[in-house]
Amino acid sequence: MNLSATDLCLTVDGVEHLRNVTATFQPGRLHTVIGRTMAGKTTLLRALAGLQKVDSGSLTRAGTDFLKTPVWRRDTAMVYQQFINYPHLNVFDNVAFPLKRAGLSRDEIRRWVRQSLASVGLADFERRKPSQLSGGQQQRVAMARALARGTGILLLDEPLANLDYKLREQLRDEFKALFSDRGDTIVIYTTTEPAEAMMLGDVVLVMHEGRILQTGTPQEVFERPATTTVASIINDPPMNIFAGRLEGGRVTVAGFQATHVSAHLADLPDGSYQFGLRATDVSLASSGVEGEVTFVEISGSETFVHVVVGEAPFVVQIEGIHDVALGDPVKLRLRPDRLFAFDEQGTLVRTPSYDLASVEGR
Amino acid sequence: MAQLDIVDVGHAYAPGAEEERWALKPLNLTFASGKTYALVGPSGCGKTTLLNILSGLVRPSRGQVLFDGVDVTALPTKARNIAQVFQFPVIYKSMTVYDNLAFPLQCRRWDKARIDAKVRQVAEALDLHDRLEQPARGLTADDKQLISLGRGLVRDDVAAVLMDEPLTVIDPQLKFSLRRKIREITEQFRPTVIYVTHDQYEAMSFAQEVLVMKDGRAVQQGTPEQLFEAPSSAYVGYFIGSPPMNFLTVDRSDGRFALGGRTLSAAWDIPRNTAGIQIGIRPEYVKVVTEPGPNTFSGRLRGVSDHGAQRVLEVEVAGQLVRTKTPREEGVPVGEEVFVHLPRAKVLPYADGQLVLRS
Amino acid sequence: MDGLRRHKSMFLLPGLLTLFLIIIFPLLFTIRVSFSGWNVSNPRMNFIGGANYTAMLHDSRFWASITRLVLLAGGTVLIQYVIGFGMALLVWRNVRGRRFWRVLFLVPMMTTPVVMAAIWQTIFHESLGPVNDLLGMLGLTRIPWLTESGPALAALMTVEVWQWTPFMFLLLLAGLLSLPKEPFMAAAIDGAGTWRTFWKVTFPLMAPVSVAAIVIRLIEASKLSDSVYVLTSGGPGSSTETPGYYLYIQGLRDQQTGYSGAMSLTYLVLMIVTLTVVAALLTRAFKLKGES
Amino acid sequence: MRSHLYPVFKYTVIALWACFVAGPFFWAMTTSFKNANAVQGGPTYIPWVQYKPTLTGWRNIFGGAGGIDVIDPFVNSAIITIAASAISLALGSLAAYALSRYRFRLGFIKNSDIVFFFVSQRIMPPVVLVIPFFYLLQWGGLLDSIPGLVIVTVALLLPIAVWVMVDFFNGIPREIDEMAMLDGCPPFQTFVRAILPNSLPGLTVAAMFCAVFGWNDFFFAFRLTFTEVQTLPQAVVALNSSIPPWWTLSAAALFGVAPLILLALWVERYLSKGNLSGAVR
Repeated sequence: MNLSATDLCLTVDGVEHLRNVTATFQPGRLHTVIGRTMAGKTTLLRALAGLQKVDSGSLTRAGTDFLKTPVWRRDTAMVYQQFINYPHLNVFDNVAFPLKRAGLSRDEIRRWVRQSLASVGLADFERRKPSQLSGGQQQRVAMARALARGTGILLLDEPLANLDYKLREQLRDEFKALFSDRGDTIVIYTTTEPAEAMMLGDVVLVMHEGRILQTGTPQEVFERPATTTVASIINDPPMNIFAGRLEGGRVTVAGFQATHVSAHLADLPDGSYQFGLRATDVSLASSGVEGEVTFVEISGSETFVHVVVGEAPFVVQIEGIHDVALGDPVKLRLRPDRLFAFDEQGTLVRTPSYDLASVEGR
Repeated sequence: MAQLDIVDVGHAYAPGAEEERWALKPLNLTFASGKTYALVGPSGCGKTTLLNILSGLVRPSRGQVLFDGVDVTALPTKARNIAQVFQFPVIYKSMTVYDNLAFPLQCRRWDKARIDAKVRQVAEALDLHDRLEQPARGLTADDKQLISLGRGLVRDDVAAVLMDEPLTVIDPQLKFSLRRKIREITEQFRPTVIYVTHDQYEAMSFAQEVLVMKDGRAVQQGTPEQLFEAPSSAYVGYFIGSPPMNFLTVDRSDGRFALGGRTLSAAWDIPRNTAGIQIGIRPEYVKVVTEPGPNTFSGRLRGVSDHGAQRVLEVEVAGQLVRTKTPREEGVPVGEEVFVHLPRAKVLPYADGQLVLRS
Repeated sequence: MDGLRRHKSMFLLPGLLTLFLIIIFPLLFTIRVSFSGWNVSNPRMNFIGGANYTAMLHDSRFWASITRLVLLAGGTVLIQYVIGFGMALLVWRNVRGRRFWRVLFLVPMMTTPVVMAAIWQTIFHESLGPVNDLLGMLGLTRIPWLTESGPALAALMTVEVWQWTPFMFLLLLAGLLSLPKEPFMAAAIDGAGTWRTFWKVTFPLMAPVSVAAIVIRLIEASKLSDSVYVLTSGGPGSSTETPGYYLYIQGLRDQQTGYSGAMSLTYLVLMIVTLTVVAALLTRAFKLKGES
Repeated sequence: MRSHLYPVFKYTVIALWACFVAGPFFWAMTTSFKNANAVQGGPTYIPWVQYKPTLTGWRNIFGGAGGIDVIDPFVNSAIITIAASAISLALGSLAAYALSRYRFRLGFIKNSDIVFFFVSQRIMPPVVLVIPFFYLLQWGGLLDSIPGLVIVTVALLLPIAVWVMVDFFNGIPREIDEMAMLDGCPPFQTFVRAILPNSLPGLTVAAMFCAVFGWNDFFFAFRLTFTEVQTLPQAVVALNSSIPPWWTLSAAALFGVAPLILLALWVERYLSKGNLSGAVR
């Protein structure tokens, strides 16, 4: 029972929220929709749930016209970015609410609610009101309610976006376990974070300005990003994209010339290209392209150095925490063997070989 | 710019509560003049209480707050000469950008020419100079935050700038540029800054020194590098870094440590008389290798999590889970049987959750 | 939430139709009757053209009552706003017995205007009322409150202020209580004093509530007639007559139904136009002060 | 810096205003225990000291000789207020919910215009409405009856209910409705099960305003009921028409305003919780 969207379009006040969105969502798989804020992810979920009318296009499930099915009969559960629960009901009744509507018996309701609350680690909070819970706990209640009913479609709209960094990390791991055996539920999960999309998704859909740019397994999307836009969305920090020339398999960018011919680029015709290089494939070195440090960001365990070379901005990712002073001149080493080549319109033409999955650690 | 000292300051919202339940347990801290600090910790850790004590909104149940050696514990906010940037942008709605920046100086009855020069100088630094005559209410949230900061910077004698989660309501797209701008400006004006956040990313990116708080206690104070390389407690190891630090229980025999029967050597003396020793090591430093060797232990690959440029591998070693972060290009080992190498220099000893390093 | 067309009408229509049906007949009736000569001796719905309107144009008593209403309503609402805001500010934060004052200051708006007007009539009684008694104790001359036009207007305004300042107080206090703390902290940090804080922070933040409260009160005040009926019966002469009360005399007491219909419509249209203009002006004026 | 005189000034102002607010009640209270002699003797304030208190006034309002009986008008007023408030709240919250959640468009008419239509009915002076209402009720045989008065009172109260509830519903996240629908509730159930239980503060405020304006209405009752039905304000004002028996008038007035004064106590609770704020904006 696939859920198939074809050419969904929606324009509100001159802004195109959905542009010919075509996608098939399969039972038993988790689909992550990744895109920046305002990419149309939420609109897509709301359209699938029936909360948002579309201008044109079709939506079918098991041969029925889903667009004509009212919200309350769509067999769909949703978890919102904001922690939405019924404020007047305690945790137990919140989770029981959809079950009561479905007409389950008292005992069944109790069993399902207990099981569902246990799975999100809230077994001891049955009598609390949502307002007496922390943000993370509130989102767990919402999860439990969505899971308890066992709907055919489960939509999650950036469920971790409003949580603390550590809680996000923790819940991401919990979600992975929760989603691992959802039977034949169609799960669709939106996020802005590449790591989340990659680690949770069976299928990744990359969305930008209302369009779906690419659909594939996490590996496919990450290793073969169809366009520069996809490459920048699926990488965190975004992939460094810069214009350059290729002559005889040799790359020339302002101030940088590959010393080695990169094998994977050797058979490409000479000409102008856009090149992409991940932040992990650029490093600070004693010799190389000269640039100036404009900003340094530190996550818990990585240092991101923002360097400007001439006019072109680069991000360098270094493992561990390093003290780099702003305004310092630095030299960058770019790895030619890791270059992605895109044509001038931004379409992928060559990718570095990642056929290393079977190679044991070197 | 002033040096701020917190002397034995503690606070309980409910009077007469036992010390264990105080929102802020008594502590001593020094914030040096002209440096940037971040207070970081989960909600309810006491960081906001501490900030409110500094700003004068909360009067501590005990202890003293000193600004450049002067006791200000009993002084109201108004008399403390601090500046504050709030979570939600606060501007004077009825005024222009110019008047917003000039307001603190008008309150201090500076003369017009002096105000004008100062306002223009600060506006220049904030990139607001071309919008001075606009009504401030029409600005975007990130620009409003800059105005809040600017109202502190125009007063050249301000003791400290307090920032309370200033990026919370900023659009994700704009967070990066605002963070960068705030950093640039503080480097230029060098005020004493105390920045409160629950986000380790913000804290580490912004501050010269980070103070990790938990349950009303200051757990560790140090540079971002110190927090990463030598977390003083298991909590800091967990809180800073993603995935968190690995902690493994080790056996002890003949004054040596062993993991799963194999000797584990480390770069430190084994602490005496400490039971229940755990070793901590960052996932970044754990290496998956193909062959046995010194400090290398056999394990089973239990899970792989694809984060993109990195993968996180979960390996079970001697019944305990070790996480390691490996670059994508290194691939995933074939088969379940793997070896993990724990570099001698990166292994740290913890007893009862506290770092027990003696050098 | 679209695609729910059937349901949304089911929610809206019962209320909308009820109000519409209750209101539409009186409106149509009034329009029609204003073109008829319906009066006590000839209660028929005939057609006499615009005669009622022509007569009204020359009815100086009507126009005087309109002018009086504008002054009365404008004046009392302004006083109510100033006192209401002041009292709300005083009991907003640190004050002993806060709850007691708040309840007490709300009480008058809960009471029936006509009933209290009857009490006020005894209070303003020239010889037996306590007001003149108090004036006497202060060594001042007694004032014929309800029998001389100036004092009668003052008495009427006093009653209005007493009755409805609490309403202003309620709305403004609720507004104050919902204000965020941060702007006040920011002002304290910037070194602003009490006065500056009020004009630069409190007042601009309260602008939307202020506009709403003033407009609501103006709407209610423009209907002023009950208290006039009880307190002064429009007297002495017609010196405290409001349009509402004059309409009552013409339409109900003297049963000049057609003529009062014409005046009713004129009064209604004038009120709607004036209040719309005032609301727009207030919004503009306060916008300059604050609110986006 | 604040001067030391500020607290003195503050409490003086509060006390003066409190005297002004409480004055009429104090006067009515003291007068209600007087008799003709005490009143005719000029203004006095303190019972036992300045005059000898009697219960004449209070006896008179409960059917004593030469007085009235306030019980029947009280019951009438209560029935009318409660019925009209209930109808207004029910119809008003349904309409307010629709206006807050759905988009209506009829030519140039939008949601805000419909809200304005409701609220603008407050501008209608009762004196304009009362003559047509007279004929309307006469035509329906409802003149001088409780149902008739309930209908016209609804016209007074419905705008208030809509005004308060639209603002209140706008403050409830739409996601709650959406979630209820996803959880299997059709729209009406969504309203009843998910929204109404969360609307108690709003309904309370709306009910309070309805009660105040319903209970205190005088004009409609005055012109549309005569002998069969008399409301409390009518009964009190009737005492005022001839030579005023001040003691009876005062007792009746206090009796008439007492129920809503109790309401003020309750309203203050909501005020401190900040629940009213939504209704103000």
